[in-house]
Amino acid sequence: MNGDKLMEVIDLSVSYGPIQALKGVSLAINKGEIVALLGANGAGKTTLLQTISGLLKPTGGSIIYQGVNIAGMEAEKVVEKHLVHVPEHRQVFSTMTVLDNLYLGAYHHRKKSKMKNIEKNIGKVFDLFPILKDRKNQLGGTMSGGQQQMLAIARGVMAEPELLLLDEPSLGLAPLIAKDVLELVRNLRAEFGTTVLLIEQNVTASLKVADRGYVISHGEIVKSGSSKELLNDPEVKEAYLGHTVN
Amino acid sequence: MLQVDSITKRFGGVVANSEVSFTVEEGQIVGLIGPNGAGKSTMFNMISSVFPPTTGTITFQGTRIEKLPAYQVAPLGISRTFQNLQVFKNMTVIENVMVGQHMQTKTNLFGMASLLLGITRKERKVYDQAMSYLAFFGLQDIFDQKASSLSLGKLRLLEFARAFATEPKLLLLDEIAAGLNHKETQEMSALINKVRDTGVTVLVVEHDMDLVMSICDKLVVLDQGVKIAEGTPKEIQENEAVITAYLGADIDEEEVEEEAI
Amino acid sequence: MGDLLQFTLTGVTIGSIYAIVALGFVTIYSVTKVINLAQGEFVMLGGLTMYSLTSAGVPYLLGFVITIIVVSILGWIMEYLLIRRAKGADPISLIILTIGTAIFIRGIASVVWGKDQLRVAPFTENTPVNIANATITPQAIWVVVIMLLVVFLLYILIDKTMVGKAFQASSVNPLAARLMGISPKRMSSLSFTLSAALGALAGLAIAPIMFPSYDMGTMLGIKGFSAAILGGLGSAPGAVIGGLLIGLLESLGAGYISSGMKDAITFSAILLILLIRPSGILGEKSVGKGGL
Amino acid sequence: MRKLLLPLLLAMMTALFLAACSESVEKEEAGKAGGSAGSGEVSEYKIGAIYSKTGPNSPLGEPEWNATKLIEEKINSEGGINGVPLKIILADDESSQEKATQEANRLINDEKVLVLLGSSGSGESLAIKGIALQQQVPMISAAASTHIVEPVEDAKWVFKTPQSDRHAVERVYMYLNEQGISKIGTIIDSNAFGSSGLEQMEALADEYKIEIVAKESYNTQDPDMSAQLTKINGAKAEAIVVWGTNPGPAVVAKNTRDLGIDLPIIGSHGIANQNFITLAEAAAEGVVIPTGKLLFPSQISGDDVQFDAISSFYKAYTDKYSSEPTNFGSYGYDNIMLVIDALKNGATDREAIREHLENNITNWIGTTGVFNFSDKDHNGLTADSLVMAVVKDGKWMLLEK
Amino acid sequence: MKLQGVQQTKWMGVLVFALAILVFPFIVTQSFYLTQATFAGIYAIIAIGLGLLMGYAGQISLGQAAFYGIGAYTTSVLTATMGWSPWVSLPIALLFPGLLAFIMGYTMSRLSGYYLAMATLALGIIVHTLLVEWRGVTKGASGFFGIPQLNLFGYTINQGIPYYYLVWFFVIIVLILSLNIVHSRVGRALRSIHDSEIASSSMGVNTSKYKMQIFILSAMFAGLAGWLFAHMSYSISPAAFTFDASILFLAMVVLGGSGSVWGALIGTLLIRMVGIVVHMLGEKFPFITSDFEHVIYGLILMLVVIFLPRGLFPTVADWFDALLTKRSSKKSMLKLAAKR
Repeated sequence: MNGDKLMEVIDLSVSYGPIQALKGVSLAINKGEIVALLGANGAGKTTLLQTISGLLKPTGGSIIYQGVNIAGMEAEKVVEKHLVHVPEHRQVFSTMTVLDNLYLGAYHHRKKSKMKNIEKNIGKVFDLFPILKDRKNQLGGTMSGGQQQMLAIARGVMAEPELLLLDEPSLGLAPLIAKDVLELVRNLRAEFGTTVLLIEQNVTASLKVADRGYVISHGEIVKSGSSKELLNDPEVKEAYLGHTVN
Repeated sequence: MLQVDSITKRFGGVVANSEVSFTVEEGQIVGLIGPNGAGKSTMFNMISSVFPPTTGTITFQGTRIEKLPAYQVAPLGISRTFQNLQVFKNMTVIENVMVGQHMQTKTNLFGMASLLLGITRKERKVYDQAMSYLAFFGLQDIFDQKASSLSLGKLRLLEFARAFATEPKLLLLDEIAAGLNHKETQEMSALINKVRDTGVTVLVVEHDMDLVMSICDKLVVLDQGVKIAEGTPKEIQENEAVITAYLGADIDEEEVEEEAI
Repeated sequence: MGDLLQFTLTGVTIGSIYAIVALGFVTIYSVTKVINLAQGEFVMLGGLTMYSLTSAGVPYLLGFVITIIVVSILGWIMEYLLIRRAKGADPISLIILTIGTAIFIRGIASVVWGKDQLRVAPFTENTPVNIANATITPQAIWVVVIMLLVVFLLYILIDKTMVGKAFQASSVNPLAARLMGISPKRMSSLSFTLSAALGALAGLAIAPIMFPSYDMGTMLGIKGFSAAILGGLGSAPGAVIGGLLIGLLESLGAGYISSGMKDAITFSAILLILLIRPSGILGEKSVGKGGL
Repeated sequence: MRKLLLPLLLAMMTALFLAACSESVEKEEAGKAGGSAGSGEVSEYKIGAIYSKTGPNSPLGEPEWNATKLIEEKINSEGGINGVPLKIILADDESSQEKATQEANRLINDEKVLVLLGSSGSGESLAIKGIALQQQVPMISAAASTHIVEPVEDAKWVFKTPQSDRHAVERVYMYLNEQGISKIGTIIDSNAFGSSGLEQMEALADEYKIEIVAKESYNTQDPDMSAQLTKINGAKAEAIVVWGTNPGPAVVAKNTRDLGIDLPIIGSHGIANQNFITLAEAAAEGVVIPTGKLLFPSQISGDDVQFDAISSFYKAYTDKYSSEPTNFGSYGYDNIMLVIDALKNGATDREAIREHLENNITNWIGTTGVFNFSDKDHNGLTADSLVMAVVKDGKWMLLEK
Repeated sequence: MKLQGVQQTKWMGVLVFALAILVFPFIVTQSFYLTQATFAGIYAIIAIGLGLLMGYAGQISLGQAAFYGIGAYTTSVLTATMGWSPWVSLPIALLFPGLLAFIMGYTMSRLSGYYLAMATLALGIIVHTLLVEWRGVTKGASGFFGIPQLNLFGYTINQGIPYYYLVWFFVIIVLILSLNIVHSRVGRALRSIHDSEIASSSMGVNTSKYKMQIFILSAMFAGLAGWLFAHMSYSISPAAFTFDASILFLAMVVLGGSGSVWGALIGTLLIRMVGIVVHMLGEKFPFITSDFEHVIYGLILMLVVIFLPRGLFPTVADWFDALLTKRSSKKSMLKLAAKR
């Protein structure tokens, strides 16, 4: 908790029509941290990520990223700041090849960096995900769920993120691969110094990877703390499985 | 009453449901739960015939329904609500419910066109019936408001009322409490019980565990498209597989080799 | 036998024209899911602008380039002023919007250029070429060449460049595209600009063959739309196949059955094909939700 | 709530309509004061003319419109007809039957005109014909179709001045006979003009011993007609007869030459204009058509009975307008001149004008031809009123016999 | 019987409208406007049908002129060529378009969206080509002529006031039929399809059956309009039944608002008025030709889709509703209280 603040979310609110999905959420992420966002389905985790990356417009509050308020900024501008969102449900370009998906990940710096740099990144990504190399000419939509998830993360990595928003990366993955994915998150930090904000179903595993965590419920942050604290908190369990039946 | 037998559903390369089987007995409230992406909504959509399963059968009171179009399933006595709210927003509250009663009268387009004298007695009857449904769900005061002007809580109630107005034997409720506050959720629980007491069997998909645990007679738990548990709420809460599914096991200690998908 | 060859050559020429127009439809559709029924009007503008430029003494090649630029700008304006503002409207409204635009452009053109048919000189010396008892004019060869060139360039653009990938991406999954830094709005602009340029090119190519006039766009628009639908919306190879098929159906229908009934024959064939393949010959099969 | 709204909207609309009408009400009052439909004292003779000034038929309607205006001004500057000024109400039907119907109703019932002239197109003329017959108003059409005046029992009130397509076809067949050609391939525009030409070609074929070996057609906007022409060539035709208006025949001429087919091309009076030559360029050379003499007034010999009429009209027209009158100008001219003839001779009500036209127009010299109306013939022309023209060095030239 | 909160036919509105129709010829006596109004009535019948199709079945038809043309030619051939009475040919002139719609709807039931639009466009072109080419029956492109006039109790229904009343009599009938459909159980079902097809089919609404029925009905309305048009005119020609005509019908519906029966009617009247206004301006300013009419139609279509996506009538109706509700909210609250 003593690094530079990379991003600070202050009192953020979002509504979908009559539904208020976020009710004044505040949190902060320091450079180099891995932060987990926990909570039951429908609690507002995905909404928070989508608002940070610009897919949703907040109704109030601010998002200070690298000293600039990016709340309400268009998603396609946000990514240019190396704030990269790997969305829920993979969202790969299903009718395009794996390679094309990866190239598109690097779309926003197609001019600045030469193609060579992109090629180099693709090489690195293939090292991280050998399966993608084998299937580089396969259409995204024809791969299995797990492979699609890897492609989605790899595509995010191609954007050279400083802050990576990962929405349920292990969703639909076999446990062993899920473990790899989470380890990869650590590797990313080790190698590129990437900061990560992570939503993860697997509470235990994600808290093992993360430094800290926030618990969100009904659109509000209800608890925060170090991974260790949260792991042993009975309320966390209750947030997922409901009150104990008598 | 409802029998789901080894249902598998694939979308492109992704398997949403794999060999899922379970049954719903008459008069029960059954909950279908599971973490995000478990395939609950897919299963729900197949039961209500939004799309057919890739393989497997669904039998309702002896009739195979997995390949019927939705409008033919409804007359058998299955009705549903929608997670993402499919109210007819350009219609009034009572009109919404009257569409729900569609199957209870029979006149075709050309017959209707020739009724030069306007409203028939039938229409009046339907209207009065709709009013009583609204009263049942506590919506009678806003019967003439446009659906698009309602709050979320009222919209959920309206969907519920509309589905109930089809006079179903089996009612499918898809995240009926999503987005509701605590008090509204409790009211919803009470309503579901009240509906069951009229003799309607209820199948719910729900995220709100408090609601599920308090009203369901039986729970079916899906994870990654596969049924991992079935039992009473208490059994489920203590089921290791379920806890793992929701909270995640510590994968460092538990080497699982199976390729899930 | 000589007749068959002649009918085929004619059919390919006409079909190539339809194919270029259809590619314009596809370019816009595959990025924005809008069917632009004003596409024929771009063709008309191409032909008439070229007429004005050449009769004003502008050198041929320069006129060629200016025409394409002018019409492209009009395409961009159309997207910016109209389509962008109607985003989110249902397909019926969008069809009507573009029909309205077409009527509007046609009306303006009739005021600007009058109603007479005009003559534009061919690209090159136009002495017909004889191939085994059948003839084809150099301009007709140009039309086919331009069609092939357009197909090739589109292929390069879509498959080999970043912009092309971005085109595809924003069509396949606009949400993910935005997260990659691709602005669907800019892609939409670009697709209209590109498609207008294609229209202008078609107009340039056929102006020396059929005398351009303010009302030529309707017929070409309808045929181009039909070709795009027949081929399967969103598929560029489909558009070419659809265009050539309609051209051949027309010319063979006129040649062997009845020239008066050729439209009825062609459109009946289209209906029949749609009956068998409800989403066109190479229509996009839905890939599913790509996961849940 | 909407119950209130509806009448409100309706009231607004009615008000709008009323506002729109008020102007014409004044006009109507003026018309009544003129009382031109009745007998006795008249302040002016009111004539209605519907020509297609805009729309696809505008190349026809524009000269007709201009010619009509020209004559109105000329007559009135000369002090009118027997001291009564002529008032011609010109209306544009925009080449649409529906508009023609509306205008005809307006002119007959609101303006109470004595005679209806027009329209330019056959379809529009047929639409007006129905009204003229219902309302018993004499009408003189400027369109080609024979159906406008035939059968004559069903066309009591209807006359027309242009040569019928029957005459044009007869003239073409006469020419073919002269040339010794007996097998033709026809290619027509699939519009009214072309199909009515084909109808006459079929009807007259036996009489002139012509065999139609191929019948083809095209749509006005078709880019290429090679397929049809190949078929005609394959059917061993000795000449191609193309029946249409621009741009189709120009495409036909070009395609024919491009295909290397060197059969003679015979066109219709529909392309008796310079634009055809501009479009078809070199391919136009040698194309032969039947036409009225107004196409080349300077080539008409001085002893032709029509010489005076044609040259004076041509001069007046070209002096006033910067364009050629074309054959269509001559229809417009003859239409109004026939009415003036009737008025001059004291036929000043609808019935009398009709009687005059049917009975008293014999050897009447117009710019289109010499007219002989009778109760059996409301067109009054023969094929001789047409001459053949050929394109030579980029110009229409009279084809000497 | 008034059922509050349910869309019902406003009989007062129909009555007022019918009265307006009745008195119009007495206020506006010029033949020109009467003819305009007569044509407006013919088009209104087509537009109402098309409005039902677009607004309630959610389908577009780019070939509605085909049904209009078939209606007109059916009766022309039956009466002029075969000597039937027009009144006997009326049901046939409705049946043929309906039958074609049925075949079309049945075979094309797998199509949707743009593909369906394409199919209707193709139908329009095929029918138009047949009208031109089937010369033995239709007399070809120059048109069918000699169509007998209508007779009623020995009186000939001439163009002008008699035909105006005849046409608008049918408009009122079509209007009432349509309002009844829209405000019935079936109409509710159709409206619900528009909001959420998936929900309405899960209420047991057979969406494809209703869509088909509406398609047939709209074709029959167009056939009726064709019948009226043919017997008003002495001659008809294929030129009146082109793609352009289909587009004009679309424009009327879109302008008025496709989700409302009144909208289609009012859209038709407005489009006619645009024509009249341009015509009048053209008389004052010769440079304003009929071309401007098209420019304005185009402009209207563009502006309406962008600014009034629901069309003029529903939007204006809502403004009024809002205005009236604001003003009368206190009053109605009191009324409600009194009732209880």
